[in-house]
Amino acid sequence: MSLDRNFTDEPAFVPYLVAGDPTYEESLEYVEALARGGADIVELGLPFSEPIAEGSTIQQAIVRALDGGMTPNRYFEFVEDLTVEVPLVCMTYYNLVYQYGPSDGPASFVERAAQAGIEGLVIPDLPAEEADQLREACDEHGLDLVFIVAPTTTDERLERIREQVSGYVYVQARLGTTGAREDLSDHTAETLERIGEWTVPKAVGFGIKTGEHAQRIVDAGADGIIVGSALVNLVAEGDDEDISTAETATRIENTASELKAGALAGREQPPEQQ
Amino acid sequence: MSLDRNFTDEPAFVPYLVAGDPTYEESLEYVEALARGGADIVELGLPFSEPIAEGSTIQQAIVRALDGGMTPNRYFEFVEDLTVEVPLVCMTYYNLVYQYGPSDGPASFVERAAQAGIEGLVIPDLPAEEADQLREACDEHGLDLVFIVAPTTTDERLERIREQVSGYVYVQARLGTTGAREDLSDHTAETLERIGEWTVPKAVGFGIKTGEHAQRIVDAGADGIIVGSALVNLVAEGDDEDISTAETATRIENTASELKAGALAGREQPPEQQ
Amino acid sequence: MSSIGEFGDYGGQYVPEALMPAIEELTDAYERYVLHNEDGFMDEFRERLKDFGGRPTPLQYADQLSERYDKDVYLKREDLLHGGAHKLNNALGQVLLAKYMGKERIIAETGAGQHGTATAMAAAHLDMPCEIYMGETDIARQRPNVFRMRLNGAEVNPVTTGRGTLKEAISETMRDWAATVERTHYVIGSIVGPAPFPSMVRDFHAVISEEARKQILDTTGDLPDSVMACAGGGSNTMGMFAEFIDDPEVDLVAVEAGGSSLQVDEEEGVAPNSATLSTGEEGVLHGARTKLLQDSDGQIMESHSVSAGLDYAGVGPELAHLVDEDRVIPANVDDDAALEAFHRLSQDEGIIPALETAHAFGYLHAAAVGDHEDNLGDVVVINVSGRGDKDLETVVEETTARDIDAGPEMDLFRQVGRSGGDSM
Amino acid sequence: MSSIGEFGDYGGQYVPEALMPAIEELTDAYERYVLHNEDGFMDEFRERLKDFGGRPTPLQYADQLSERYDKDVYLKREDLLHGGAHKLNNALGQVLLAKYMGKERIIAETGAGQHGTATAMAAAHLDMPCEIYMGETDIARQRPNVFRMRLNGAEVNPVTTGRGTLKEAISETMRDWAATVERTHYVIGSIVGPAPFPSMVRDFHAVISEEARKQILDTTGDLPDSVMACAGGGSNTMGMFAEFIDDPEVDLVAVEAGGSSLQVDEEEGVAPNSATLSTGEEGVLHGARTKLLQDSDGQIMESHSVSAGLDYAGVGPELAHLVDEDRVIPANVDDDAALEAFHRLSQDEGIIPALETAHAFGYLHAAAVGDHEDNLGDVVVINVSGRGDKDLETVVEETTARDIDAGPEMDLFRQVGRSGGDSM
Ligand SMILES: Cc1ncc(COP(=O)(O)O)c(C=O)c1O
Ligand SMILES: Cc1ncc(COP(=O)(O)O)c(C=O)c1O
Repeated sequence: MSLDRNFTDEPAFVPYLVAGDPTYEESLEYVEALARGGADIVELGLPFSEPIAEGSTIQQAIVRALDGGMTPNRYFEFVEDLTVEVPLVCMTYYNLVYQYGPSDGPASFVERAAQAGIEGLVIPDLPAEEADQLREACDEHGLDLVFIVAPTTTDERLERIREQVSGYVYVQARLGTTGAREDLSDHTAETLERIGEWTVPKAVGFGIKTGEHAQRIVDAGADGIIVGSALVNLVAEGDDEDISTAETATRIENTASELKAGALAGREQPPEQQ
Repeated sequence: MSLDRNFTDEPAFVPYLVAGDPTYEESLEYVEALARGGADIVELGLPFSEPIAEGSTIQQAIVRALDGGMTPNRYFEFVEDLTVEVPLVCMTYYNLVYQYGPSDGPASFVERAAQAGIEGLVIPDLPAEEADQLREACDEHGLDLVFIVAPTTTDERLERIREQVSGYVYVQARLGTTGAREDLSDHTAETLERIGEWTVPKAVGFGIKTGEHAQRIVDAGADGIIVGSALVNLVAEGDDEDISTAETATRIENTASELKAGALAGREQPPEQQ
Repeated sequence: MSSIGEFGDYGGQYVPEALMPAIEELTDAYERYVLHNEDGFMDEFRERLKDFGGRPTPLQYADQLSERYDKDVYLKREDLLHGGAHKLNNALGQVLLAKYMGKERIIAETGAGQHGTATAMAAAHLDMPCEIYMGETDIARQRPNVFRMRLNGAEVNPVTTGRGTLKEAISETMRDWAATVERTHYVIGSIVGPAPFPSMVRDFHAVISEEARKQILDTTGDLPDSVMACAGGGSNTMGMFAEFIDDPEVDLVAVEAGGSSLQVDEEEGVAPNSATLSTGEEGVLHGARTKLLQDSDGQIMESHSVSAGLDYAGVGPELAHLVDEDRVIPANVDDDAALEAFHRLSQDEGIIPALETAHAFGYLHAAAVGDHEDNLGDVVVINVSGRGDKDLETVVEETTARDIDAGPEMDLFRQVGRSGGDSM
Repeated sequence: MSSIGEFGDYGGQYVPEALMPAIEELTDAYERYVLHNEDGFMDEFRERLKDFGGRPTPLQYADQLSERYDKDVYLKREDLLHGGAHKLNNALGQVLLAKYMGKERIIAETGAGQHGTATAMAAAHLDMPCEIYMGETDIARQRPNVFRMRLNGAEVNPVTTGRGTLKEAISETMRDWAATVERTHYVIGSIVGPAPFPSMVRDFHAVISEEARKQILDTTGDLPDSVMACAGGGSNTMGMFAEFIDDPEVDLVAVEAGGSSLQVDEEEGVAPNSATLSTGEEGVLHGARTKLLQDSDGQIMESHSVSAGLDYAGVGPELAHLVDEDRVIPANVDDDAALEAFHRLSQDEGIIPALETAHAFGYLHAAAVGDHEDNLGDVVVINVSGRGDKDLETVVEETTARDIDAGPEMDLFRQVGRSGGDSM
């Protein structure tokens, strides 16, 4: 059973939060809020100390989660503590996957992830070339291995990624690190076209902030949208401004709903000005 | 008429002060005090901005005199204003001699000095090798040109100096710059011996502070003693501690008397412990 | 699995997909220009290293140290290179390569500021806009280098994440690169990062050992018994070792920062040292598999050293491999011993070394006075990787604070200097 | 009148008698060791200059300046010499000579601190105790150099007389020498002082033009149109000119500090410049007849320059003579123009020059953009007498205070740096 099942009927909404941000308990609430808000898959970040692909919003979330005591083992407990139905994808960096014991290499991590109920992995610092071992372990334990396709990815590399990818392909909307932006790059449509005939669903991420963004992206041909920083911002605000957990959870749920609605709208009709 | 006339009867006492230290008027008083105290010749410093041969005591005196407005022309007026009988020797650095107008070279300075009543010159930064021009001018105007003999002076150099010197020879008691010291170098006797057969009188300076020093130096064979810093110190104290000019003049006169007495004692009998 | 830039178990290319095309483009350029001297690239590089950089640098016999240790100690004087450290070899090579590749903008990270200043100088020399990322902690402790980068026209971007040292600066520079990769070249400052950087940076620095090997043969007629260099990322180290690797009779010693202790504080995630080769474990950081200072989960630890340029939790993959292969001997020297060695070299030889460099001399001392089994043999070549001008304030401060015997009294001049400085 | 060390009307030996024997001894040693290479002195000197000092220094084609001025501008890179300035040529020569002469102790004066650091380095290298006299004002504005001297094991004696700059430091060192002359050698830092210093210091620095003349001939096949150097005392200047003196087709330009104005304040005894060659009058200072900044009585004036190393009221007698003979063209550049030139060279060429050196580039600029009649011709060689690390704080401060256009924004880093520094 692959994650692609969640893209079949309607455009999928794939939100991201960092597990344990800002605390274990609050973070549980927020993930459940995502589910209530209509998430089709949740990308759940396992924080790594050197998140080289993240912009400052997610970097700070990672610092909060690490300060709150999040570790790989706590992360798996966290996943087990979640009561949501929606499939979970673990997003982290390769060193944490690689170090997880007892065996050398990524196998132990994948085994434990599968056992906790994780259905896929996204490892931003692991290009297709270096992924054979992890691919093998994922296959063995029935996990999808999601890869990112960037605006700069060459045709040759697309082929390599196509061979490795499963579950869905993460289409990076623009260059740079993660982070909510006002502008949306033109690269999206182009990239979607270049991988048009891939059978794996195409989820677009990096910089999607509003329902209207979501609508436009889906309209451009995406099978789903990935939203991280816009949601992480709500967690940060909740933490900074001493907003109650319940209130923040509500905000997260509402934003999730708006984004999901935007995605759905994208499939039905073109947005006004495009 | 040469300065050596002042060394004939008894050991000569040759005190030094900076003209215009700390003010023109006070300085006049102090020079007169020296005369009253028994000076046989007075070395009167014309202050130069870079007195490389002086220790800090005389350096500071020079700064005070310069700050008080002393210049070569004022200096000559100063000499003219003095009412003392004792012969005066001008001690300064060569640049002031050299620059004095209107003519190029040292002639104008010597002419003006002679006119003011100066009877000799000591130029510490003018070795015998560079002194031909000045020697000539001095001869023309009847001034003595005093040279310094140092503990390091070689036999060869002694000959060169002997050819140039007149009035008296300034025997530098020890290496270093001017300044009153507790210890007295052994070099004095040695140097005096080396120039024993010179006909010009031998005055020893550098570091003589007390009557007892003076006595020992004369006992070692000196024809005279030169004392600078010990007297300049009294001027400095007078200035620093707001002692009245009259009182400082008295102190200068007393110290001068003590030094003169020491010198006389040196000729008469050996000091106790030597 | 790709075999580009693999050193045994180490190396590889662990970077975001967005950067992979640039890495491939760079690999291609490296092969063409550097390895095959296409368009005379290497000729121009060598020419500029000579005229602008001041190569060759001398191999100097150290009279006083040789006498002190009863050995023949030779100093490879990279401190005389323009900018004051070996760093220019690499910076000039990469900026020139970026130019050949048609890039329009240079970015770089810096720890001690030496790589940043070298890059800023090279960029000014070759007329390329340049931005440098530097941790806040390092900015504070290497102020003269910050001024120098600015004076050379580079932007200096303070990095405030983490402890504000080299590790964070590298991460931040990678972020910039990910956003601007098409027109920007990232000049990595050591033999770290994804392939082809470790090989390329080594090749640019190999001129050090090319010269030194020839110089020592010309001087003594023989190879040395040991060759030593300090190691942060390991670029001066590999530069110094490269041409001796195939001389098995020559011991190669890489001296890392022992910091205040080799003990690790797992709780705080802090290693009070940067002794990666001696104490690190295999992992993946900043684009490569290599030895790392990490906790049991794989989180990277904050490293520590009195010397900003050694203060890094990783190390070049090739060096890690050579240590595993027993070709390179890993060693380390603590902060105090490095400071002592700093003063010893300054006073004995009239050469004020970088604090990084001082670590190599600290080990020379320890080995020569018998603190280690290895006594390094009779003829030792040490790489003086840089000069200490950038470290003056740190050394004065740390020498006083730690009461290092060898240091001269400085109080008078700290005062005078301070009041002079305050008039700014 | 003695003819030793006479340069036309200039030169001579105006020192206290106590020093004359030492001067004679030195003259003898100079003739034997330096002029006749007795005991292989010059061979050892050249060898140490090479291995310890880093000679030869390159002659670099300046790409950006050449383009900017539509001339071929070549840089003689004395900034790459160990210690960061030409000064080591002389310091090493004299300390080595002192050793050959059996002296046991070295003293020296310093203005910018470059001669002091060079002497301290040479003394450490040759294992000689060393004391440096430095004016208080200069100590405050050249703090890094004070640290460096101390680190090299030298004593630094602050001089508090006068305005506390080079002139006072020289006088004070002469006083020390007068007291200790038998076992002490005084390493004068420029081509000033009594004979044989001006000739000897020139000879030690002549290696600059020996190399440069050969290098430019090798590169272009021809002699340059102009050769330029800044001039304080004039040692880098004469070093750069020496081998070109007999090439009448080569213009030699000595650029002094114009300070804030060429106008003199006789009342205060202050010349707000150090333009001795352009505005000075013949006189006697520090052992030699030469051009001086003095008032009509012959009192020496306080000079001024933003650059401590040019801030001197005298100049080498040989240079004064060559100006009178019309062989050397005297020029000057004011503080602001020197600061601008400092930034231009830093940003255009990636070379941060000493503030002294920047004066030469200030004149290059003025001449090239047509501010002077002489446009220096098509091929210009400039001596980069030193690097600017010692001047960073001064430059940051003065650039901000004077609002020099060419300077980069520094406020952020002045803050960060300052707080870093304050933690000392
Ligand atoms: C002088 C010097 N030596 C050594 C190093 C360490 O770097 P690497 O190990 O790459 O040579 C640095 C880094 O800044 C440095 O400045
Ligand atoms: C770099 C540099 N250039 C020039 C000078 C001026 O000295 P000189 O005129 O003797 O070369 C100095 C003096 O300190 C200096 O440091």
